[in-house]
Amino acid sequence: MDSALIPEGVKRCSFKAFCLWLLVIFGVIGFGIVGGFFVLWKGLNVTGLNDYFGFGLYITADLAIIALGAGAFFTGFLTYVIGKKELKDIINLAVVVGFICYTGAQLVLLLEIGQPIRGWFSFWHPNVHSMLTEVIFCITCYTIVLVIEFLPLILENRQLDKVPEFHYFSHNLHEIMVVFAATGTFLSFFHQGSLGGLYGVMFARPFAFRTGFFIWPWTFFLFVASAIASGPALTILVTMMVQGITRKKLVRRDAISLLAKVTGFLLAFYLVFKILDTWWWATQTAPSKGMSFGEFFKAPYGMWLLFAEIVVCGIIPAIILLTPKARNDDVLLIVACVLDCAGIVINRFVFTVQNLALPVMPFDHWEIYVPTWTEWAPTVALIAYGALIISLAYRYLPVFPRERELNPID
Amino acid sequence: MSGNESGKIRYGMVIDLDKCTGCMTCAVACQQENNVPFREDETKKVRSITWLEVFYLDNGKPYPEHRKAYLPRPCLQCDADPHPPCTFVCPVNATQRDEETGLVAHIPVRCIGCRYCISACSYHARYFNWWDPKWPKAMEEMLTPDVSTRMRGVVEKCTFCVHRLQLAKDKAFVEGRQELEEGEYVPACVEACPAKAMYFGNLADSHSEVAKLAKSPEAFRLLEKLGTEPKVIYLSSQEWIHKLADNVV
Amino acid sequence: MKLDRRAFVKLIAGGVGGTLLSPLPWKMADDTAIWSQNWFWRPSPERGSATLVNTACQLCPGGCGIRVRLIAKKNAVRIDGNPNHPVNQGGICPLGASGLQYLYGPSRIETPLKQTGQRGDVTTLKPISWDEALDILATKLRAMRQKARGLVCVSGKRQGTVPELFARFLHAYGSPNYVLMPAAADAESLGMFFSQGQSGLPGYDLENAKMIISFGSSYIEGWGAPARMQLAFGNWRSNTKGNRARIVQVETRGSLSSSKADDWLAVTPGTEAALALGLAQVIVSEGYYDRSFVNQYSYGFDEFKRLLQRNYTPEKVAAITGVTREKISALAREFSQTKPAVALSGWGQGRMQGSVYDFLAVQSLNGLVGSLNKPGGVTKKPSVPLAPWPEVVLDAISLEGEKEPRLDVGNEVQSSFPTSLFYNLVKNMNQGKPYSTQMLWVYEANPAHDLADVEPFIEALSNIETVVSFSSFMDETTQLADLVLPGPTYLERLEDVLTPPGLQYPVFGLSTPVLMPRFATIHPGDMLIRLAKSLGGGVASSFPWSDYESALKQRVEGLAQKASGRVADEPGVEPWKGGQGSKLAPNYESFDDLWDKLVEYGCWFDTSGNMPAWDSAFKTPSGKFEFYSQKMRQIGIRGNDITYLPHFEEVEPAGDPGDYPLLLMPYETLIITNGPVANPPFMTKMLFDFQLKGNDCFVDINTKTAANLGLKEGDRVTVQTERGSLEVRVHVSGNARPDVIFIPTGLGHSGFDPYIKGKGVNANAILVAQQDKTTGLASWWGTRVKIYKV
Amino acid sequence: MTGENKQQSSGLLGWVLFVLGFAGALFVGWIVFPQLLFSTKYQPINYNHSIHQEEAGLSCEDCHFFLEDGTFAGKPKLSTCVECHSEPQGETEDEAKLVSEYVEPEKQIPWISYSRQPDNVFFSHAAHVRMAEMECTDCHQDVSGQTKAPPVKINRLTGYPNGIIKMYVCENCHVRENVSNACDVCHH
Repeated sequence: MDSALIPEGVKRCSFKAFCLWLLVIFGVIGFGIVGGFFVLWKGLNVTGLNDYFGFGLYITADLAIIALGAGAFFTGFLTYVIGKKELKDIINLAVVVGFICYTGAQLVLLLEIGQPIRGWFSFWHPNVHSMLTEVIFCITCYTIVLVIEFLPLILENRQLDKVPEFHYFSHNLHEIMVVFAATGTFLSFFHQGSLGGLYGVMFARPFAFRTGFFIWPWTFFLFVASAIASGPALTILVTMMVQGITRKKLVRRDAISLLAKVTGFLLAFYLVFKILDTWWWATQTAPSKGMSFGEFFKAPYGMWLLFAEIVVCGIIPAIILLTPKARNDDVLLIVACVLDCAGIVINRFVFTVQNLALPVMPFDHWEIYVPTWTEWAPTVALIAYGALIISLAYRYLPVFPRERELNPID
Repeated sequence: MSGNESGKIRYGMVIDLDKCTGCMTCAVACQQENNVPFREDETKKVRSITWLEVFYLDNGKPYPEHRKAYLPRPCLQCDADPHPPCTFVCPVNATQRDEETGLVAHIPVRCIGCRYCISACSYHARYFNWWDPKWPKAMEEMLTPDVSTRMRGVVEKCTFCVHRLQLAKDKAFVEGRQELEEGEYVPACVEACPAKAMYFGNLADSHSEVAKLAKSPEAFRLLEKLGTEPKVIYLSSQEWIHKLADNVV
Repeated sequence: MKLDRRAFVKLIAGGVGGTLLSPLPWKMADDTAIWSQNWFWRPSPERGSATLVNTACQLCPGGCGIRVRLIAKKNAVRIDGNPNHPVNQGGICPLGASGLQYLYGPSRIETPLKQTGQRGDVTTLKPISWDEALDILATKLRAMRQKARGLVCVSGKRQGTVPELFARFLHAYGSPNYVLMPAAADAESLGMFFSQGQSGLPGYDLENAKMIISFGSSYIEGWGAPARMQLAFGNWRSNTKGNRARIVQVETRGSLSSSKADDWLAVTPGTEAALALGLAQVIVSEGYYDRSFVNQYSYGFDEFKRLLQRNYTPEKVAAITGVTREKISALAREFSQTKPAVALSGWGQGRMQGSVYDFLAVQSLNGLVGSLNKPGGVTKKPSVPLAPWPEVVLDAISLEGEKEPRLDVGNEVQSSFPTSLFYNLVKNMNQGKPYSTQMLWVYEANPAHDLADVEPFIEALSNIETVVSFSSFMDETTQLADLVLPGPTYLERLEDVLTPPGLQYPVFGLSTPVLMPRFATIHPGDMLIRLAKSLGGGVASSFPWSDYESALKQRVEGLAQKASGRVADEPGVEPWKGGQGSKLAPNYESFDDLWDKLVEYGCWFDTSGNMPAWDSAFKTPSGKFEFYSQKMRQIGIRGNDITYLPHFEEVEPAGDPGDYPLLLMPYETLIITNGPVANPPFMTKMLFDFQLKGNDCFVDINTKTAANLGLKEGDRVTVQTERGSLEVRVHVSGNARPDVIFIPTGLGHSGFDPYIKGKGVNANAILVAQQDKTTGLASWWGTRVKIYKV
Repeated sequence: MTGENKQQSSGLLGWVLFVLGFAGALFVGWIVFPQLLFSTKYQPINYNHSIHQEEAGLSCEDCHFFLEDGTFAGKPKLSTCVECHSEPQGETEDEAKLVSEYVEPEKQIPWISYSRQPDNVFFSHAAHVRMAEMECTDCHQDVSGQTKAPPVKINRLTGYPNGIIKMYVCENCHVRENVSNACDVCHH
């Protein structure tokens, strides 16, 4: 049964080894499910959240993985809309990663809201002024797009492909993929932006608030930029990881290098504006709200976070990615991508948690947020969920179109 | 309210911190009036629901120059145009400002508990129900039917006892009046204040007591610079208290 | 005709189409939305028409008029202030507003209980019937009638017809031991007795005062009648009414009363009286005193003056109190020149006895500036003109009982005091001298928790055969009782509520049952009448009424006969505004009319216009206000000249300064009740997290002292006095004087419900009462302490 | 040919099945579903409006009136009934039940409401009847002249009677009449 499902002409590890690997993954996922069940059953009181930290690890994780999932739409955009054919090597994986990120984010979102059974109210009674409404609508639509993008790959499974309807359907989907890529790009652009807008519009929260353009605060654009500057980095990282684990060359190096180069440019582009924004925020926006820049940073959420975000996880990876020699070195490339991804996590964390730790009323106090295991478990399970989907996809679907070519079985 | 040329209503509160004795009757009256739940341990303040919270202020000086004051903080019912920070962000329309009264309502049964509004409010005026509210069985008899009880997983906050507005209006309607007299609608905290340090009325009516007090040189609002336009105004003759009203760069 | 895949798909497609065109999905979605909002286990309060019922609050002696909002005439959902009531004028205090949490509280006692096992074991307190309970009590009382003096009744309530019935019962039964819980009122009453020759308590005309100096009283934190004080304070701070008054607080701790005053004098602990005398010295030596009063209506001024000049010059007082000479002089001038001005005494909430000399010092200051019995000054709290009951019928045993020495009297002299001396009672009960106690009744009091220096009292209980509690709640004393006879709560019973402490005009509040009693409780008044009847003889004859209501009505007839006074039937009354001699025309025609109106409005009051004139006010041997008390001499108090004059006595706190380097002082706050009931959940919720965190309460320590001791905010520490030790946490605060640690009272309950049980510690357990040798009063104010990290 | 035929017949069959599914779903959705969704309850006493109006000469307001504080009394309390029925007036079974089961033991009659709103909804009768001068029958069924108390249909899912006014109805009318549609006008 197992071997019948594996694509033709490729080699996979033994079913036993695969099962063992799955067991580990299911262990982690099981732990996450227990945590999630606890939250649903007992309520959010089992988390570290409180009236100071309305948002915490769940939202940080959500925002981070959605940003990192941007690799899907951006790679799609480059491949189908711009026409960078060499990225076809990697586009399937990018879609899978995007699918993981978005479905995972929605699962966690279900835990995060206090009344999950009313979650659908945001469609039933939407408030059009809310950035969150925009986010929820766009994410839902884009998840559907990702499912559609993922579908042909699933249908290319050796057994499924034998069903003529599926075969034609998947073929037809391939034909019109450019439409979905474009739709995805549009939707993604907006919800990545809205996620930034989510914070930028909080005009009573001096740490998050930003001036902006028309109805969009600068964070709107910065979040888009940071997402596309880090999403592809995750795609590269996952590719390198799969290659490392399988000890195979699955994607041509020039495809990876191209993506790395583009990422480097985007990161540099983002950083310029991020630094400008930080400077404007520190010298103009914050003082206009009565706050000095120094007040924003206090232990444990000190200035080191800003340094880590912009210099260590921003400028350094940008330099690596923009230097052809460096990005062609696998180790340096991985370091750069890891830093890039870490940078975006810090960015989302800072906007989510540090923003709320800050006392706005002068007689108020700093609070520190400590997540509990019920928050960690589902968050970690999210990564395991990613590993599960990628493992299954890699084993049973032709994720890497050039695998056979690059790894001929003798 | 009478004497108001424009007919506009902006209900607001004035709290005289010089008169306030820090007795916390306002906060107790509020809990009673609005079926605010309580638990055995309420000392984790970041999870304790107090629609009207009392903040502790001090001048930061050592003994015996040390001075303290208590600052009662209901929901400040921000009048920012076009939206208060909180209603603006709600994805499900669970919170809105009534533009005819200026009152910011929150409807817990509509709320999905995303807590975006909690994050958006700089005054910590919004509270999440971390637990299902539970009362000792007998105490369920002392719950008022005017305010519905909430459930776990939703946000709640001070409404300026808007149900009292409805009760006052009902009374006026049955008496054949369309308009309310000043003082007919007063939130529970204001009514209970034994030092008469709290005032309530229509800020848009220049003849009302609150409108006059709001113009006093002793008047200030919290975090004026944020542009939230709160409709709760504080009075104090103490310079150190004024300094705590807003952040200074 | 095979149902192939395609056909099946079409069937499904048709079904989906049809479903979408039917109401099913849409109605389901809508109903699901409603269903998801229901949460059936959440209480949904019953609706019904609302009514407001006026009654009187009895949670403290403050005498507020309250309104209870009833839904469908049965569910009480809110208590707020009665706007017609002159004392609180619609305002209320946090405790009063929490009253329903007592009515519906989980620590209510539902039936009489009998201890069937070891005393103190709550699980063996078993429910019994009322007949059985009263029978047990009557049997025991009959059995010990020959030793009637062995019955002691402790009342936490100082006035009203029910406490009077208790006193009457003991009198008729033959015991002299009706004892009041200790309070500042004991010192005040004694002070009035010494300086004015009459028992009674001070009533302050604060509404008319333009300057107030408070000597240690927490004037906005529970002193006097709390809601009335808040109201008065609001008026003092009023810019619009022209009522603005200047407030000076003399207190060691940076309390709210200190912070809210115009001026705070942070004196050395326990030296408030010295400062009062220092002010008196300046006023006297600079000649600012009221000559007409001092010359014509006072006695012993010269002796007083000599003492002042000798011991209380600004230099000396500055050394004692730590207040600068300049400040003392300036304040003295201001106080004597601002008219009217008044000085308040009574430490904290007035819950501790205090020294009679402290009261005399402050009262002399009032005398010097002519503020006695004058508007804006201090007078004797007027009594409510109730009709008397018939005399107690004494039989042979009770006649004998009248001659027995009181257990709360420490020596011959004290037997003529018009006050209870509770700490003597504790001592004598412990020693069984001059005779042993067989039975202890505890009414409206929780001495096992609320008594400062509580340990000796708990020890004394072991010598007593039967402890009877009349409490409605499972408090600490009730836990130690052998028999519990629960009364209804104040919202379920009829009772009178008399003029609260410190008020200058008479008030008669009527508490009426606002709803049917929730449990089968019996009114203590009815209980006593029933008990008396079952005992027969003189006791029965002394209780001729069929029930408590008729006993009460008999007394209220006195109001109907009075030509002045009104039932509070309209808002905004100000009985202090009329000036001297003012009268209020009654708004009732007959007793029945008065009673009906009292039931409806809940309160009768009269003006403050009856302050006695200087020539007739004082019942001293000299007929004058006595700076030098001849009364003290007369009743046999021995001592030197200073003994009879107001003076400052330095009290050495208990404990070796070497072992216990710091001083521990208790403090009271309005948000933690110290009454016989424990803090309600509404109030406990409002405690700051530097007052209560989890189950830990905090002591306030000065910033520098904490640094010296290496203590940080939130550190867990042990505070230890020679009486014992408690575990608390540190709150570093600018409110605390260096080397003094402040601990809140009212916490640390082991009884009551889970909302208060085990929260914080009971400071009373480690305090040591310092008894004044002459008066027997606990003039206590602090205990030496050491503090170290756990 | 046979293949074509087969295809045709199966095509026809397909359409028949489609219509069948369609009609079946419509039947379930319109007829069966409402039956399943609601349960039927009967009033504890079969109140006869007609007899009270015609023979006792009562008007609606005698039992359904406003209180002084502006609230609406709704369904009458037992005390209203007792005014006439302390003793039986006639010989009906329901009246006998009223007297024996409720009047004598002084027990309130547990009337089932036809229009009970959820507990977070606060409908002001004063605003609608006194200010907007609406007729009772604009929202409530007209029971005058009815000799039997109509049964109450209760929604099994929500627990509310089917007669309750839905929020969109309130909102539409408020929009038409230019009245505030703010949440706190009705919800607290």
